[in-house]
Amino acid sequence: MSELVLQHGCAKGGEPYVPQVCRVIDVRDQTHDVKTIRVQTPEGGLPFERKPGQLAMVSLPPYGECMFAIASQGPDYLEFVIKRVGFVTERLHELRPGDEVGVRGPYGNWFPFDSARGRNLVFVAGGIGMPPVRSFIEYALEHRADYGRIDIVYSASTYDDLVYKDDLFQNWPKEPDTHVHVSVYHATDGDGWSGKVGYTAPYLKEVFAEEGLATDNAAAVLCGGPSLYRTCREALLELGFDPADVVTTLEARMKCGVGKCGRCNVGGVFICLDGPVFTEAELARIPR
Amino acid sequence: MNDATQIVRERATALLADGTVAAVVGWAAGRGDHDRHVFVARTPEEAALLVADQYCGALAAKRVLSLLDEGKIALVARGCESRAVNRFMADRQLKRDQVHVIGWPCPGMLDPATGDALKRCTECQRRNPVLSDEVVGDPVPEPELDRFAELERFEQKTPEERRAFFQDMYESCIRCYACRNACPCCTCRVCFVDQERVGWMGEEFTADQARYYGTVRAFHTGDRCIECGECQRVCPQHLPLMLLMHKQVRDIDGLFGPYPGGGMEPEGPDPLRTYHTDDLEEFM
Amino acid sequence: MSRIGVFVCRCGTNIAGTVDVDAVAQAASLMPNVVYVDTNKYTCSDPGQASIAEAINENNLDHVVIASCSPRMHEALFRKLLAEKTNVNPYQLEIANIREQCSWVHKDKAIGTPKAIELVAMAVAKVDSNVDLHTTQIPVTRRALVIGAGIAGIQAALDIADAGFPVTLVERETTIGGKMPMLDKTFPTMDCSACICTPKMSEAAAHPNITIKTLSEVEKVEGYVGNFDVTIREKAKYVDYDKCTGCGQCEEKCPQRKIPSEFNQGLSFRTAVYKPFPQAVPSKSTIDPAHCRMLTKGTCGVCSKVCQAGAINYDDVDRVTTERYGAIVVATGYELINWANIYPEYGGGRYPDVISGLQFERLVNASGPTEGHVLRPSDRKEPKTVVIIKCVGSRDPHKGVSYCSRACCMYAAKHAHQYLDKVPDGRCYVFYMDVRCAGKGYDEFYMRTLQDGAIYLHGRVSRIYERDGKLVCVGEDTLSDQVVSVNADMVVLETAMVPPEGAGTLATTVNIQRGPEGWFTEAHPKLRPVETNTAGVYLAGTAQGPKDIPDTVAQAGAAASKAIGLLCRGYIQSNPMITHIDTAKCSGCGACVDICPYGALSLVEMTARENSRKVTRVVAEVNAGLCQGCGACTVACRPGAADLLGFGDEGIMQEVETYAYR
Amino acid sequence: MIISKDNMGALADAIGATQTVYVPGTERAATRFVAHKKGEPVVLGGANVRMPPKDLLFPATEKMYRWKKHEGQLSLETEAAAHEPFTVLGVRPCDMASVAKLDLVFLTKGFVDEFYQARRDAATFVAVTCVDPDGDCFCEAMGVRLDAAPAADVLLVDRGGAYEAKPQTEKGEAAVAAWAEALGAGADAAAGDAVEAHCTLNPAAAKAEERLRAEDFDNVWHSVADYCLTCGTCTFECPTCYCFDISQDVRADEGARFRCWDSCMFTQYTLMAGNHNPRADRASRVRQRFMHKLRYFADRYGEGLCVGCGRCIRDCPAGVDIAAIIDAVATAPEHELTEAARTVQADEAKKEAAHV
Amino acid sequence: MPIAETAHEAQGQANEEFRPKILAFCCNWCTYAGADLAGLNRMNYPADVKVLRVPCSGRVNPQHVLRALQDGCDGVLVCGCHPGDCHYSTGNYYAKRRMMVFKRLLEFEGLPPERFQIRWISGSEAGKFRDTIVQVTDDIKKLGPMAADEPSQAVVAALRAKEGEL
Repeated sequence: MSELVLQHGCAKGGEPYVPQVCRVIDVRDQTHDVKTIRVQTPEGGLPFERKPGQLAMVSLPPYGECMFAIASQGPDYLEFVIKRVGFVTERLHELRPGDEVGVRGPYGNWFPFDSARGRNLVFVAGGIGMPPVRSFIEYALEHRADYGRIDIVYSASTYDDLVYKDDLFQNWPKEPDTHVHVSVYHATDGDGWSGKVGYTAPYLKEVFAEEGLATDNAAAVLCGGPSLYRTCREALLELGFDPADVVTTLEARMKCGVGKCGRCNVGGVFICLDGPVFTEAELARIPR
Repeated sequence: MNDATQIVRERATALLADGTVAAVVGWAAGRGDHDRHVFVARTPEEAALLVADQYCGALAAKRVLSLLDEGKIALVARGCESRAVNRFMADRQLKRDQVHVIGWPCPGMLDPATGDALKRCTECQRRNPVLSDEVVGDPVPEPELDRFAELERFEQKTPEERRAFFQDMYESCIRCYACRNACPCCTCRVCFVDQERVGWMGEEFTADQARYYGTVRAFHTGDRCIECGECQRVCPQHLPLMLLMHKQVRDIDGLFGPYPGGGMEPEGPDPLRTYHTDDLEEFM
Repeated sequence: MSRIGVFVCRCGTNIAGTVDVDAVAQAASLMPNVVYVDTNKYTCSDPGQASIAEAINENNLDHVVIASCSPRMHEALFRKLLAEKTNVNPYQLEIANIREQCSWVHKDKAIGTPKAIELVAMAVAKVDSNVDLHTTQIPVTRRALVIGAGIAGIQAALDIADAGFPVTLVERETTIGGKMPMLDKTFPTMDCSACICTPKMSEAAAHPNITIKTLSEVEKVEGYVGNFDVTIREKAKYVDYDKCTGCGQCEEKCPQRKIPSEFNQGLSFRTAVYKPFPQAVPSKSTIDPAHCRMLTKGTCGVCSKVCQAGAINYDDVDRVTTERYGAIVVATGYELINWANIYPEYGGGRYPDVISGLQFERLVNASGPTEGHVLRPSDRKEPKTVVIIKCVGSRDPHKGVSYCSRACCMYAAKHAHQYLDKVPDGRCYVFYMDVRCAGKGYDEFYMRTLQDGAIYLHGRVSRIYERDGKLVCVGEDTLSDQVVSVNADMVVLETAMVPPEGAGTLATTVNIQRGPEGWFTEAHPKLRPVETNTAGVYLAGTAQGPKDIPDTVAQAGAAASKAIGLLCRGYIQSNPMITHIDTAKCSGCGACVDICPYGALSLVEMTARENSRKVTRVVAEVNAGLCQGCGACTVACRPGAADLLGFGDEGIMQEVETYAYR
Repeated sequence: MIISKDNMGALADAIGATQTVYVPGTERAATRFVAHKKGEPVVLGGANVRMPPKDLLFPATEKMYRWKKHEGQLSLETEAAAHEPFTVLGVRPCDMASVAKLDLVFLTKGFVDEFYQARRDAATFVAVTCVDPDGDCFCEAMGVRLDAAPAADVLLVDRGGAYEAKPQTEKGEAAVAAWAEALGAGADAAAGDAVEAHCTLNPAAAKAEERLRAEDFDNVWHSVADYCLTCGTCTFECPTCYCFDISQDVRADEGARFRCWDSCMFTQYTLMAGNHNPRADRASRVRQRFMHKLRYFADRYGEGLCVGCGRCIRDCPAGVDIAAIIDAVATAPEHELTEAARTVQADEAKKEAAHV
Repeated sequence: MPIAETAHEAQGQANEEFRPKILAFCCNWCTYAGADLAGLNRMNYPADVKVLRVPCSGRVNPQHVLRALQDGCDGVLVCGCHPGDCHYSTGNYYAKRRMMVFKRLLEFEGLPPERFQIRWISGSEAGKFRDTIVQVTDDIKKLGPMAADEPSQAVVAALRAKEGEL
């Protein structure tokens, strides 16, 4: 088994701060506060090629700019999953097909889909941590033969907060040797959820025990909020994963996207440029 | 070692040793001979580093607010610090039993670089603490001075001259926000300047934005100003910020007075948070 | 992005005459996020409204600007339209006033058109920052509380109870009735005060919808209009009212007999277990714990022995209850100014024959201490010369109060009339400042008093002193410009009405304002005379200011009708355009609390996760039932944590900048 | 080429004939590099200017692009990055070292910042050796020599009454040649030996960097946070602080996005949507600033970010003293290792074991 | 406040063409009603003032006023009910205090008093509303655009010479 290698983006000249105008072609509600938005160039093309895990800055004049993981790339569009948390995302939620936004990127590195070939993959995500992970899942399913068994462990606060329900319950389970495990933290009568109720980390261990999963020749991909990240990281290491086989994507306030403005600096690393994807082995060397 | 330093150290040591307080806020020496900075002593050993002499220019009071989680805090308080404590209480940021005030009648502070009296001390009217749990040393005579003298001289200028003056001033402001961060009236969790959403202020460094910041900050603090002069002391550009504060304090005194200033009482409401039906009318 | 529709009204030629409506529409179509523009001949007409609704629904609009007449005219109408005929939130509407403030005040399209465009641009900018607001219906507890059981409180309680709603009538004395039963006759008709008042008292006591709580005070009021949680302390009476038959045996045997009677204004005595007057309601005895030997010294127990009903209970305690009411009527009445303290020149209380008007009422009353004979207190002789002094304390800002107490002019005339009636050979002098007799039959009554022989002297009495058994009243008759000195046998002071003790505390408890003189303040002196600034709290009688009985009763009816209106509706529609606190920004300084005239803001502790840490801190909270949406707190709030929904900082900023930049 | 100190005004006039020349002066309540006005005297010695030359390459506010919406169509228009040539005369070695560090930030590691590059290309830096470091200067401890400025195009070596102009780049060669032409022979004779000077303040920076790599100094950061105001004075006056924010000026349907200086000392700096702030407390911001200066930058670019100019010490309203902090770190009793350091140690031990 | 390089030219041209931009914050219950009444009575007044409706003069934030003056308005007018007549009983008293202090502060910084005015106009005072608009417009027209307030170079130079800079 070869080591997971994170590759970094190539230099991009010209005007790294200036977006290109894109048109919104599709807006869909995922949950009460999450929407997916698809954009393409005014000519109907793909704004740019991205690799799974990379970021892009979406700007909405006159309101502002926000960095998002690119959840998905279609033949002629990019898809973002946007949770309403602040002023700009509130406005982004008002977008409708035909509206124009600015998009710049891609920024950052990507998931080690090359060096992970041949391995089993375990995806662990919570809430709005799914979209970045999804880009890798999508890639792995497109190149299904290149990878071993795929397990997706996904949780959210409530049933409503689960994003990409179609994929979770319809599409992905149909893929060969692909297993989707979903739990919610809180269930109430009539919310439509009849499955597992519980937090992600214990559920993850349960899944490993029940399905008899092994950690050798596996790679884990982790993304979620601070407490989910902390608990699941520990769970994965307890299950026997080597820190070098666990990759995660980080989030920070970003402005420039090209490793200049200093905002997402953690130790010697700029998340927007050197990240957002890191292995646990790398993160261990970065100060808090 | 001067007397005040001696007593402050003894008292701080005692208060820390018997658990009366969790920390003592005062000053300690820096690298240079006369360098002093605010210092928080949390152990009797650290208390031995406290200094109370004529070079302790910084207003120590505001530090208390960030230490409240640690327990009861002792503060070495001159006139200005004690007024700041009143200010915090009036702004409901502090309760009297959360702070132990070691009053220190202020001898007046000197600039460590030049040895001249600090401006904020030459304009001070109340050197003795206005509240305290104990006092270090004897009361000092309160200086008799007209703190508005500079303001009145300034008001003699024509409006055009004043416009020119403030244009210069606001072009010089680097918007480091030291005045805000040092001010005992500025205890908002989120300052209006940091609110992108409403867009009170733009982030660009222009005289216009600085004027907006300076004027609105002055207005926000005007009716509560304790006239410690710390804003002016901390300004790296040495801008005469107290002019705006004195202007408002004197106006409020004249319009709705008598008004001794914002730090004299431990509770409000402050002049702009109350009214009288027979308030002066100067618009008609 | 938002989809704004702009509808420009021609209003026939009202607008179109001086504003080029098509040009406005054309300009509006280029404004940010405007996706639909239309013009209408009469927007407010049924077809006009229908076309707007249709356009909104067909074009998927989510914000609406109507450029038409003043929002004060049709804002409510258009909001209703949005609510009923479209999916757009009714608060996603702004109205550009291009009629009253544009077309009607300009003569020239060259001036009116650009102005109308700017007004529309401002409205478009503002509407884009509007958020959906929702009114909620808050159910009203269909019960009323009346505080104070004088004639005002009784009348209000009866009116509300007659309308079918339960009423609790709270009185801090041992009987309801207040001041009116103490009066002898009422001017100008001279009918017996007690005869018209006590039936009302009995009616209240017997009314199935009225619960009377005497010796009770309101301790705490929480909640807001429709749902006030009121805590009432009913003091220990030491007599079980359920058992007491009101027979009066206890009173007869009580050894404590020298307690000045409050009802008779100290002109007679009562016992420690007592009923203040025979017609008191409830008609039960009460033990006065301050004077009862059993309760003060622990020895006696006579009343307990004589009471056949076994109603005496020396171990009685205060009862504190909390109940919910939908409306509150405050009818706490007045007190007479304590003249003895402020008029040393009138003897300061040293002369027993210098009495107040209310004492005189008791003297001339057939059931009073003298059984209706005018006998002066000192020696029980009939006074042959009586001086009546008006405006004692009233209209005298240096000693008393600056206002006119309104009832005393008639009251003085009545006293003169009654005295001359009972003592035909007596002489009566009335010192007055003015004679104000505006009222039905009032001036006629005054004239009759003059005919009766009362001598009216214009001036104040400067001094009263005793000489040879006479009270010498020295004053000035300003009409003849002479110093007058009258040797009187008795002097009656017509003293000022002042707010009763405890009015300040009650104002704080109920959260209503008081004016500089201490009377409760009405919401508007002309248009809302019985409402207060706290919704659901109404004023009746002299609690609001001095007035006579007819005015008091009329106002009580008005207050009752307001309360009935609220209770009948059964719910209140909450106004959504109120203050909202962003707790992330709030530092708990309480500036908003200090300035809110409605007491709608309070500081509460909040626990939240902040930066992965659990933090407990103090923040402001808005009571949606109390906030009226004035927005004064939003300016007092330096960080802008308090913002007014519907007129938010952001929305106003949008308007300001849009105008400034254009 | 030797130029008398009295001739600096003339030199500035000569350069000013074809381009803007910035010289030490006073403007907006501070000494800083100001545009030279013809005929005014120019003095290069004495105390260094309070505001570093950073804003000439990286202005406090700089427009990046404009956007416009017309009839619902969004269009973008980039700001021209090109810049007129200019000269900065009299830059001290510390400030010159800072320019080299800014070059690393803006011109390397993948993306090139076009706006910075345009100004950098347009600039000719004329440095001057430093002969009067004051008590707060400690550039030597940070690896800067008082008598050298490798990043400058021309170095003026102080030789008593005159400067010797040493071109160090092609641009410098051309400049000096042009000066010689403009000032005549320029053979000002009165040149003595190069004046030598040294800092009196020498904090143990290397030791501090080494220890910061391995140990936690939370107590140091907390004690500094006990008096630091977290204002922006140090970062705005710092010649190497380069953090910026991107914001915009909106006027109805059009606007400009610009970048402006930001400070890691500000609470808002790391505040994320939804009000989460990874560096909400003062100590973590103090830590970030000094760790970035003394260690993180070195981790990334191989050299520290502090040039020892002493500005932040001189002007700090609260008395925060980076030199004292460096010494505090260097001389502190041994601390517990950081988690990161432990990981590194463990890895190395593992590798060694494997090797054996 | 905006710096116009051509400030003095602007002033020169002002007399004929200058259309001032004046923003009037009017409380809903009194002044706005008074303005409506002026319309009903077909009173005529200059169109240079635009009314911004607020619920109460107590809602007017001095920060909005300063922003308006900085962003391009030549004058700001704040109107409310007469003291004692506030629909919310107290709003205009607070407004009065705030505006008095803030206005003095702006004037201290050199703002001509006419650029920021405060008036109490009741719902029945349509005439007063008209007169106020006429007078304020006139005041601002006399002053010229905001840029005309820019201090002349001579004053700046003299001040610097005298004060040695701040």
